[in-house]
Amino acid sequence: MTVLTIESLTKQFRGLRAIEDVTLTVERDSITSIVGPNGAGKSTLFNMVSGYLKPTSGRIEFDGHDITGMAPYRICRQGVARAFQISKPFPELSVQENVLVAASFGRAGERDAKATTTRAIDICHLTPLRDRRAGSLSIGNLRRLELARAIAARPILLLADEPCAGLNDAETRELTNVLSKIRDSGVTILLVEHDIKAVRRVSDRVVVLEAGRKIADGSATDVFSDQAVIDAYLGTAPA
Amino acid sequence: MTGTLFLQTLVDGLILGGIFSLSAVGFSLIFGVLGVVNLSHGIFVLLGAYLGLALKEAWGIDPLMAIPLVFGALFVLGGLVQITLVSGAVRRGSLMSSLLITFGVSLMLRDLIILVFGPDVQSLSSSWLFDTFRIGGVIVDGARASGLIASLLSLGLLSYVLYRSKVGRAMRATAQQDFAAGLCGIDVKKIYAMTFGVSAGFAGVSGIIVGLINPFTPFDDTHWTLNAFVTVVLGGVGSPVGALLGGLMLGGISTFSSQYVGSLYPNVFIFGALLLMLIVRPNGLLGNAYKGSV
Amino acid sequence: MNKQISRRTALGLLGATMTSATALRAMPARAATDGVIRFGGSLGMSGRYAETGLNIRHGYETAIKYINEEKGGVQIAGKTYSLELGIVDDASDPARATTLIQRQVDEGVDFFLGSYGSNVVLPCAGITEAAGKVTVQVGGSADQIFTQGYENIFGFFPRASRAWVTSIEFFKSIEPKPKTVSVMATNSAFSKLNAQAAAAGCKEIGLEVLDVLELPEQVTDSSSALATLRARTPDILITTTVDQNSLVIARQMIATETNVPLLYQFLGPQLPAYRESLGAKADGVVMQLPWDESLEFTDPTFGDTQSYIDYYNATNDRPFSYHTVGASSCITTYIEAMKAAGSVDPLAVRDALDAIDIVTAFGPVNFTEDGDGDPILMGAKIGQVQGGEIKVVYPENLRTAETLYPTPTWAEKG
Amino acid sequence: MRGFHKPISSRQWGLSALLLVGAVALPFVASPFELRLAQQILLFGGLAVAWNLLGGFTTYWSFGHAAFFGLGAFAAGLLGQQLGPEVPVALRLVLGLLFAMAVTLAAAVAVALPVLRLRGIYFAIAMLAFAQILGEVSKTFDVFQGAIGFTLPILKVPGLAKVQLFYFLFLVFLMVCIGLFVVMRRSRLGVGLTCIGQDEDTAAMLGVPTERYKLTAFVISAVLTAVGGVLYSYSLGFMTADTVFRIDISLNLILYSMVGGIGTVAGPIIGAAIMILLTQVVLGDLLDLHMLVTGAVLVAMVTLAPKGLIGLVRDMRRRREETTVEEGAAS
Repeated sequence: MTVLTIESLTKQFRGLRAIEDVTLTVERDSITSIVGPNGAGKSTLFNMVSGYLKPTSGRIEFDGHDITGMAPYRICRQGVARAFQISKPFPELSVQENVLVAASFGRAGERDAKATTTRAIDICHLTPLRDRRAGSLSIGNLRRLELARAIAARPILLLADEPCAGLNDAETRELTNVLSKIRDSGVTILLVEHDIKAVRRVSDRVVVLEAGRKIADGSATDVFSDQAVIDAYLGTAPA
Repeated sequence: MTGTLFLQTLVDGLILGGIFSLSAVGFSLIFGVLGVVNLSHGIFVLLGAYLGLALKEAWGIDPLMAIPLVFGALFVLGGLVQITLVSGAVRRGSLMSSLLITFGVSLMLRDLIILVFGPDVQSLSSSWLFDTFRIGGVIVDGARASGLIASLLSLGLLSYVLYRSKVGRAMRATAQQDFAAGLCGIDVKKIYAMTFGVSAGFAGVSGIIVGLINPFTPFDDTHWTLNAFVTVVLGGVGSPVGALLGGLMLGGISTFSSQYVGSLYPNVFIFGALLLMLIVRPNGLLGNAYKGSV
Repeated sequence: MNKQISRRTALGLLGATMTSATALRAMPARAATDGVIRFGGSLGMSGRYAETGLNIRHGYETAIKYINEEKGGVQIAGKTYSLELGIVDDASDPARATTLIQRQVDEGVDFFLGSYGSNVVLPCAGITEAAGKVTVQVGGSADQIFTQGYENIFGFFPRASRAWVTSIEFFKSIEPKPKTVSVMATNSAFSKLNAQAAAAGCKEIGLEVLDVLELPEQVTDSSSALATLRARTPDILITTTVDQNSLVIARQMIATETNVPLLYQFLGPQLPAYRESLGAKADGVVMQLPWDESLEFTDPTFGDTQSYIDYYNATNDRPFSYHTVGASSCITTYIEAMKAAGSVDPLAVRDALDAIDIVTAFGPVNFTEDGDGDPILMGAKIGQVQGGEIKVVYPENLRTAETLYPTPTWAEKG
Repeated sequence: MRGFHKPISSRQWGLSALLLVGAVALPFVASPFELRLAQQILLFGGLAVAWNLLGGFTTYWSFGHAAFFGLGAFAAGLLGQQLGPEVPVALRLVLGLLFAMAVTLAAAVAVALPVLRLRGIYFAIAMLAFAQILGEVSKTFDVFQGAIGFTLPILKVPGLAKVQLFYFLFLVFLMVCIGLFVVMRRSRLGVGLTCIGQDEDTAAMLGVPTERYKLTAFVISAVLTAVGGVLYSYSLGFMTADTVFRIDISLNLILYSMVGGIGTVAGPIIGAAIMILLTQVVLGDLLDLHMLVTGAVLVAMVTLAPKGLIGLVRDMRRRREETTVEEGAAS
């Protein structure tokens, strides 16, 4: 079943076409990764899906509703959560409280907030740190807190923005485990990531963008053996 | 008659505006570079006036001639206040701390002024003060004319320093990104102290001009701090041009509203304009000269 | 176990409250019977009116010092008392003023010397009145102070609405007869009330009131009001502003060549600072003169005005003002009332003050039934700056110079 | 909202009850001067708590709460004057309170809509300007009688001296402020506001209705402040614009919160107690130097304990706790 459908999406900034006629679908309970060199348009695409940018043309449909050009908070209400690369926790609140806020004010509502929080913290491997002040966490823990907060809102679709950037190997491995667990818990994930190893490990499907166009779309194995991808992407940024 | 009245109102507004500008530029600078809202600003304006008075009474120095001396003295005092008292709040980066500390500083300095000079009304006077000029039907007196000229000269000088000198460039760099400025080898602490010093110095110079035009007491500081607030919000933070523009607007609003609406209303109009400006363009007409330009 | 702890906490807390309550209670009050009469009160020492506050304080201190040191105290009903002064700074804040006054009431002070500004004086009067204490003050003259039915509060100045009696008579006496008048005020209680009284009085004697111009409380720029004056020039301009504002207005009148045949400034020209600031330009300015050096009075404490001035100058650096003399005479008035009552009981002294009719260095002292100064006896004289000095020009029997009218233009005054 | 705050312990309940008993007993043992001091601590402590309803949770630090303080006092006073002496004083006070609350509610909503869009220092300055305008307007237009002032009727309750009566009124006021603060802090609103205070954009992203929450807190804070203004003016019996529209009232509320600890219940009250005792008891008799000492104490306090006394204690405790937890406890 398709959760997200993007149809011939185009975004133009003055003379520059950041995204040009991109069409893709995201299947329920999958992890779909978007990769591509810097400036390929990954962030622009993300921002349009989450409502921070309005597309120049094209259409975005989420869970059967047209969400093209909708305000971010309304898209959020529809069930799209976003985890930022630069995570901004509430520094003076504990890990648990941070997640609880998202659970209480998110789609789930306050009734099940406590249970949702406990589960989100557990999925993201944060249980031992639940009472720590968010401001005192390391970067790896912060990334997982960001994910926990995002899924505590009980989203249907999670947009994860480079969750592995700047992490060491052990941390990256832990994070990809968490991503898999999130998917297994019933949340569809759209991932933008630079770290090819992580993408290979975790993705059900990979979409490659280059200069605003989609140049490949398929399973990780297929995509990364595609000559065009190797030329365009891997060639310029050896992983 | 009505034409002359309009012109006179305009000229009065410009002169008042020039003085407001000069008295606010230091406030603006500190706000721009240190991110501190300096509630002791008005006290530095008054200190300038009182120093001018002391110099005149002790050695008979004409207040206008005393400007460099007053600038120097307040530069040192301002720098010292920054290093000893305010720096703690800036380091913590808390707006609230800096407000309360500068408020405390203003209480202390005001009390010191009272101890030294008494609470009495004082004024700076000079022989040429009451000489008036008539251009067309418009009347301008010596005090105001010299005030306007001194204001424009000082603002010009400050612009030159900020945009042409090494120290000025360092100040502007620090305003944009103090951390990065530090990495580039700028001694941020020194720049902070210099900025506070320069601001206090200019406040003092404006104090002399204020003192030439109006009598003053140790309790006028709130008035000048508030004026600086309004000027900066109207014009924009951190640049002499912003202060000039804000000051001229303030002067214009003040004289025109009192001439054409009623002499009782300028304050209502001034704060109304402030509120309106905050809502429409919170960064002032010119925006933040440092932070917006990159 | 747990219960015991909470009980101990409770006891401790209660104890702490009690001790702090007793600790707060200041030193035991010294009653008048052990030979000390204490005067209390507050003044606005840190605020816009601090200059007046300092003048008044010097007046109190001088009188008390003189009585204690030169006269060895005062004799009342066969007992000798020394005087003690406890003045606090109310910062013109009613919350602070009432608290500090309450403290003095609690400490047993019976006699108060008032502050000024009706928003401070009235709440304080409520406290002293309720406690049966007396207040004599040389500051506030707002009508409300005397029309609230308070019986224990006395003021040296006639209430604002009556303070214009002499001035109006003076305007009547001017030759050639002035026809028009404008009033300039700021939007403070003092200024507004006096402006109303002045305008009403002028109307009564047939002067046409052209404009009542109001300015913000702190005047920095009066050019627009002055433009109106130039467009429609009155024979007399009355300003009912406080010292600093009066000076601002005068200086801007000079700067803008705004000339009126007679400039009357209620407050301001009395101050040496005003005359120094304006120099020769101050000549011709007319003012209310609650008191002047040239007026010789006898004084039960100091002998006469001149010996008061000599003593004041010998013991103080600060130049005196009419507030200083008034404040000293306040103390004298208290002492004379105590002597008349033969008692230091506040209510007996209050009754004596009601009936008092004496002459002090400040002039005659006689209160109306409401407690303010008698408008004729204690009303202000009229002064005019002539040759850099203040001359009394009205009433005729006290005059030291003829009224100069119309006065020269600013430009003519060197 | 559950899960954010530990339930109030029986120890805390006990302590509060004890404090309350002490506070109720005080007027019968303390001297009028002490009661007046206590009155001020109760009133300004309460106002500081009310200020914290917005300023304590978020960084929306109002520099113009005197606006609402004065608005309330003027609304109630002028209404009382209109009603005239036929209406009993107590009724005039109650009607005045209701009227003041209604007027302030309307004014707060009207000013909040534009002003709450501003952040940080701009919000602070806008509020300052708002307070200045109200003060000027009350003096400028004679209908408001701000320049000349007006009297307020004397409220009498048999068996209680005036100083005791207002002590109890201020005590009730403080308790209402505390009650609202505690309830609010533990509610969804309080949690939402806390998040707004730490990162408004993130809070909005997580679904916190930021605009509505800010407005609610602002209005409650304003209305409480107006109630304080009404009670204060009645306690004095006479007021002018200079009695209530004072910059130092606005600044003191922040100062008290800052000294005690912003965002806490006890902090603003402790701060008010310290500063009022310092300025009016310890330095009360100083004629010349009290501003200098107050300024110095202020600078010292902010430098040494920027988060207030309560913050200082908390930080020390937290530092001890955090060093005992191993860094990176995740596996």
